[in-house]
Amino acid sequence: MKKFTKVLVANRGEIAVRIIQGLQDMGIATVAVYSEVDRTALHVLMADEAVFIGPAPANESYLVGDKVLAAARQTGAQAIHPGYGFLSENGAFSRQVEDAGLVFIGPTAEMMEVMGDKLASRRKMRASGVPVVPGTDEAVTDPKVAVAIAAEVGYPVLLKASAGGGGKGMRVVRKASEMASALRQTMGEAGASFGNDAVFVEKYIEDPKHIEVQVLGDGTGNVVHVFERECSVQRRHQKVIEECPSPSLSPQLRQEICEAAVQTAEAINYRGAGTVEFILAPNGEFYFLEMNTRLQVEHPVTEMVSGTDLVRAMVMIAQGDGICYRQEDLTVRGWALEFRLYAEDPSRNFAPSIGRIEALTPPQGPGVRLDTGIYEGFDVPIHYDPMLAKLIVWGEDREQAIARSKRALREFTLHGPVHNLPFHLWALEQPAFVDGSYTTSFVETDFDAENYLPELDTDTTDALIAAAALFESMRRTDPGNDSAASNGPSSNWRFNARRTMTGNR
Amino acid sequence: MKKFTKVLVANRGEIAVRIIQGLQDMGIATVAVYSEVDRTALHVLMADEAVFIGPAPANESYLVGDKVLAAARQTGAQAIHPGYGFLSENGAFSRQVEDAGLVFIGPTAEMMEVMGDKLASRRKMRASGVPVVPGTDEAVTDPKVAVAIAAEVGYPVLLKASAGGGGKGMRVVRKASEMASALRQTMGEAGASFGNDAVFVEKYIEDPKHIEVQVLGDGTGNVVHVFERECSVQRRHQKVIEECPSPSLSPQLRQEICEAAVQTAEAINYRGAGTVEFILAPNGEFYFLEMNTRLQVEHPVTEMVSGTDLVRAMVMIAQGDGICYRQEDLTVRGWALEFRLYAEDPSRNFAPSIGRIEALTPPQGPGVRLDTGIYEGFDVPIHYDPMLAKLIVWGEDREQAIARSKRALREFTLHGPVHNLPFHLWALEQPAFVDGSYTTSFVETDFDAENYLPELDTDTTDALIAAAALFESMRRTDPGNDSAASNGPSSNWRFNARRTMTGNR
Amino acid sequence: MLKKKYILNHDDEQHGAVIARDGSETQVQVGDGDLTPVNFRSVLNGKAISIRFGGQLHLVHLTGVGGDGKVQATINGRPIVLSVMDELKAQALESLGGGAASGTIAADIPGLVVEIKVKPGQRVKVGDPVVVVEAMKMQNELVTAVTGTVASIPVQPGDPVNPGDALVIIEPEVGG
Amino acid sequence: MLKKKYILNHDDEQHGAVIARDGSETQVQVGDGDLTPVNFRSVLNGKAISIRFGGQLHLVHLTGVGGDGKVQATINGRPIVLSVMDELKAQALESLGGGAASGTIAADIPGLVVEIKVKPGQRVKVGDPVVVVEAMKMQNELVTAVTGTVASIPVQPGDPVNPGDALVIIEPEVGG
Repeated sequence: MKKFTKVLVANRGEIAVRIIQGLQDMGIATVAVYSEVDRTALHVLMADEAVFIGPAPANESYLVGDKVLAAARQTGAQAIHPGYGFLSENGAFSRQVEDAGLVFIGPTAEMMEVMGDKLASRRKMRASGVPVVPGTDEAVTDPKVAVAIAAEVGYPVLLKASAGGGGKGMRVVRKASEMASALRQTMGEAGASFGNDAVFVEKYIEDPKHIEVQVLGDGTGNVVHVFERECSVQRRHQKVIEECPSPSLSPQLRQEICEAAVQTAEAINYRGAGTVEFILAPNGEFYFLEMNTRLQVEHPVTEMVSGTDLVRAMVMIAQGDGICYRQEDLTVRGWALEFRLYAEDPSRNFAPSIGRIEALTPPQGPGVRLDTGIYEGFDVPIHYDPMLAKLIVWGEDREQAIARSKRALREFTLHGPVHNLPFHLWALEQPAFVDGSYTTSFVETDFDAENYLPELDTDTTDALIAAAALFESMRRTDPGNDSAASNGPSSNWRFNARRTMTGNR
Repeated sequence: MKKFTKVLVANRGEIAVRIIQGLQDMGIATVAVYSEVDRTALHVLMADEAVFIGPAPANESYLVGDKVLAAARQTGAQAIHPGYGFLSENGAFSRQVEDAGLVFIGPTAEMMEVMGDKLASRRKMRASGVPVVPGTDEAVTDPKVAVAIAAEVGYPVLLKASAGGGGKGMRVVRKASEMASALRQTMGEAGASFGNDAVFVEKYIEDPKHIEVQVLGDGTGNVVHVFERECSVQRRHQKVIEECPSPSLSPQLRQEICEAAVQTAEAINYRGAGTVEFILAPNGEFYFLEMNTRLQVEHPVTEMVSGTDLVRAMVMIAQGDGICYRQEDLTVRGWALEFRLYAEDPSRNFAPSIGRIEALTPPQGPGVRLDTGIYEGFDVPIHYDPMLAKLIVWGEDREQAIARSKRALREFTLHGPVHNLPFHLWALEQPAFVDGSYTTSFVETDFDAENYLPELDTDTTDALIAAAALFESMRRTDPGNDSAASNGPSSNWRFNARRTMTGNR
Repeated sequence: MLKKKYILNHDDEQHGAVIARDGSETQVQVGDGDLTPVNFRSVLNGKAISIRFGGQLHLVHLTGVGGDGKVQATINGRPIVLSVMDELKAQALESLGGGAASGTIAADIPGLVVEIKVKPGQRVKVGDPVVVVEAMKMQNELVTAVTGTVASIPVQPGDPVNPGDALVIIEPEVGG
Repeated sequence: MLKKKYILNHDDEQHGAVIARDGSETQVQVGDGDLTPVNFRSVLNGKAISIRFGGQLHLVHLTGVGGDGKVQATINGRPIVLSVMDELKAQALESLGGGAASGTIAADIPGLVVEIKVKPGQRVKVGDPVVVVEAMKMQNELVTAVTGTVASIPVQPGDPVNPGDALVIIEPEVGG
């Protein structure tokens, strides 16, 4: 296949920026698409071309396959990279792109569809010898059958909608007497939410860890894994901190879980970059959870420790160049942590925030990578995910990665929307995080929204008060330029400060 | 030895910032020192404490050992990291620090002194079996002796002051008839410049490559190397682009040269981080040039490919923890390039520039590291080296590192002083750079100051002209805020642009 | 000597600070402390102040947001929102009852009004939910900080609102 | 419709550009081209313009430096200094002889005057060195761009100078 010379990025925010950078690093021209409110978004500024695809709501722009495909045709792009979210796991879109003679940088529709159906993927995995959570592989409609299965696997059990996802369509059942009504409710919800009321029963694993494995497949059965990530720091079923490698795996367990992921991808002749998610039970057993058939938000931690470029790998597979890594050449070096920077308020149950980025100082120096979708002056729109950027920090070992992360988070200033940088600083101080024992219930159990911020010491408080008073005093005496003072030229600020910071000697 | 809890950084600019970051990454408190013009320099802002040490001229502040030592005592710092330049290779200062009961993070005065004397280090190296450039090991005063040596090693030869350095105190002699006057002049200059008129004769290697090897020693004879760097892109005898590994070495030559560096450091029981510099002749022979007994400007390229932290390694050695790496654990992964960002004008023979940093957009994303000493609004002082920052770019291979570097350099915006980012973009396009064949005469031979910038194509030129006219039109119509418009709030800018960038559909 | 007192509010705490200027020297008094010379510099294009306190250097990033002395600060990685105003203004505000909880429920983030849970004339108690605003697919229920009677409701379900927009106005009860 | 012509100078090239505004639409004419609608946005807090030209998007970083329409621009990693002024101002300057090379040798970087190579009354030719300024340990020799007679020398060796400071003023010869 010929090399791509122009690729359309069907996404927005930090992942669109990262993909554009990856394409630029390959010398490929880039096309962005944007909605009404994203006219000045960073991904638009960075692309070589940009096509307007509709109003702000995603279902009128970023989710409309026809518009995205038309933009690709209009600009002469040979391929479309979907990023994550939006159209990335939409089989119909993948098919539509291929039917139009363009290349979808990702798996086929069939691969997405088998992995999007929990019952189908369970059956497939069990047949391939990948451990799945004990339970049924068939939809259950009769409460008696459900009770019989529960008796076999042991309570508590989980009723799960086959078409569910993102924490929706699930219900925990702790005893037989609850089964009938729970099954009725779950089926009802599943039918209403997903148009498919198939529900099955599996053992409910309490307090697990979330471990996932990065894989790359060429579509003809060749698969390599690029090690695991641990993503157990979650709030509202969404990851906030990820790390690579996982602090929870012995070398043997790592090998087993990575091999299970390869088996999973091989079972469907997977093509592209994908992530096989597992839950790791407190007893050390792990079970297949689902496969995400796309680039993952947290892919940079894998890149940092393995020295790979997953976007390049995806583009090369889509070009027909095969997998650019051999399993035996892939190694883990050091440790990487990723911190998702969300516009949200940790002290108010992580409620989303919004607004103009008034001030932004990104951290710099050794071990620091920032994948960002914002800039000073950008208005964060209300319509999309509140993730603004990702700070990824690499260290020679986990201890150094944690220490560097604290430094980088303290160097990082963001004014405007309320954000979760203080949450990350909190997490890095928690014993369960430091020793790696944290599970998916970490935030729920350990996070006290009212008191998570450490007291400032007296000197720091006094310095803050004095600085704020000085700031106000300078702002008010700044002649004729009241409101804009904070952005004004620094000469206005120095009127009598020039000689005040005298030395100690 | 006890762990340090507070360390003074006796430097300024990007290296002071990088060392402060490294100390923060170890949980060690930091003390900065600053001169009059550096009151608001970045290294001062980042440190926990800062001590004023005098007027702007370095010989009244950063070069005054007494003042730096007093600052360390006053703040209770247990050790001093000298960075590079300033006091870093000053044996008297190292001795003074140790005599005061503090720790100098670097080698002993004796090690610096033997390596600071070219004749002494030549003798030492020859005795240790490290290849040195053919020539004498003794000072020459008689032209007849010099002519005899030249006849033996072959013309051209180099007359070199034993105490010289930085490209000073050297003279090429191409035939016997030039020898007498050249020797007289070189001795005269050496006496006047260095207070030591010892001069020796060695073969002049034309068009060499500059290869250097990073070493770490524990002071008791244990030494590891952290591979080589190539630093042949130089202007005015100063490096501007460095890379690790070198594109010029076969695996065997790499092993030989790295072993020679280890031998060099072992010969003096070297302590700390050091760099052994070699010249590589066109015929593949390499020769010891000198050893820099300090952290090198270009150390980040080594860190990026070897996954090490050389500042941490230095601090640990100084603490008595020994070398934190075993030779067999050190490996090369990928390729790193460093671009020194100088405030200088490539089109005017790299004349230094100066001024306020008016606008600064650092590059972000995968593979990019920025070690910086500046920020928006900082006034670059006239008194020191014009290096502002270093952009370090890592790639899986040299090709990717070059492609990423182009992307990062294009993302990097700096307004204020004239700078050399366009020079770097030029270098990355040159055949001699791309194929790795460049030598230290690369800039002299290939760089055409008048015509090095590629022509802008018509569309780009038109876009630039239109944008500048639009900028001016908005600036002038911005009511009552004429001069500050470029920093003003964006609302002033949007008066009728909001609806103009309509889509193509 | 030019001397001015500032009142700072952060969460529920109030702090006083005096800034005194005399030619090139600046002195600061925080709370009950003494008026002492202070070493500080405005840096980062006026976006931060580097200040020496208790032997340490502190870099305080500061951004003026909106009017009324609202300031966003970051110190050592901790973002903090303060209000800062000079004493006269603070006193004027206090005499207007600005010190008490407000009877106006306003939007704090941009969003869509999804549901209004009260009617004009209805009596509400502190903590009662009054309106639901949706932003980024999250529903945020806003509660009243005063006890009183709903005076007016300037918005309707489906209205887009911006921060500061009044959503429900409550007439506080005397002593409420 | 509001229409205004701008004159841009870069190196020795001069370009004209017309900006026309009509309500919400902006049109631009570059050089001899047609007046055509332009898609552009001011971005990055007013520090850059994103503009569509020839099917491509160009991000042009722009900083106004000093007065007189001097603008620093960066496009695709290339920094460029331009002067931009409206036509009337450009014409006024030209009638004052601003179009010809200046007889004033000014400092272009801050530094120390090290040596003055001419004396008042001395005749100089284009390219003659007239003054040496040291900055960052580099000596920079400045030459005259006109032929003429040295009128005055406002500085002495040892003086610190800033960019724009006049160092040597030369009365150009007629036709020089």
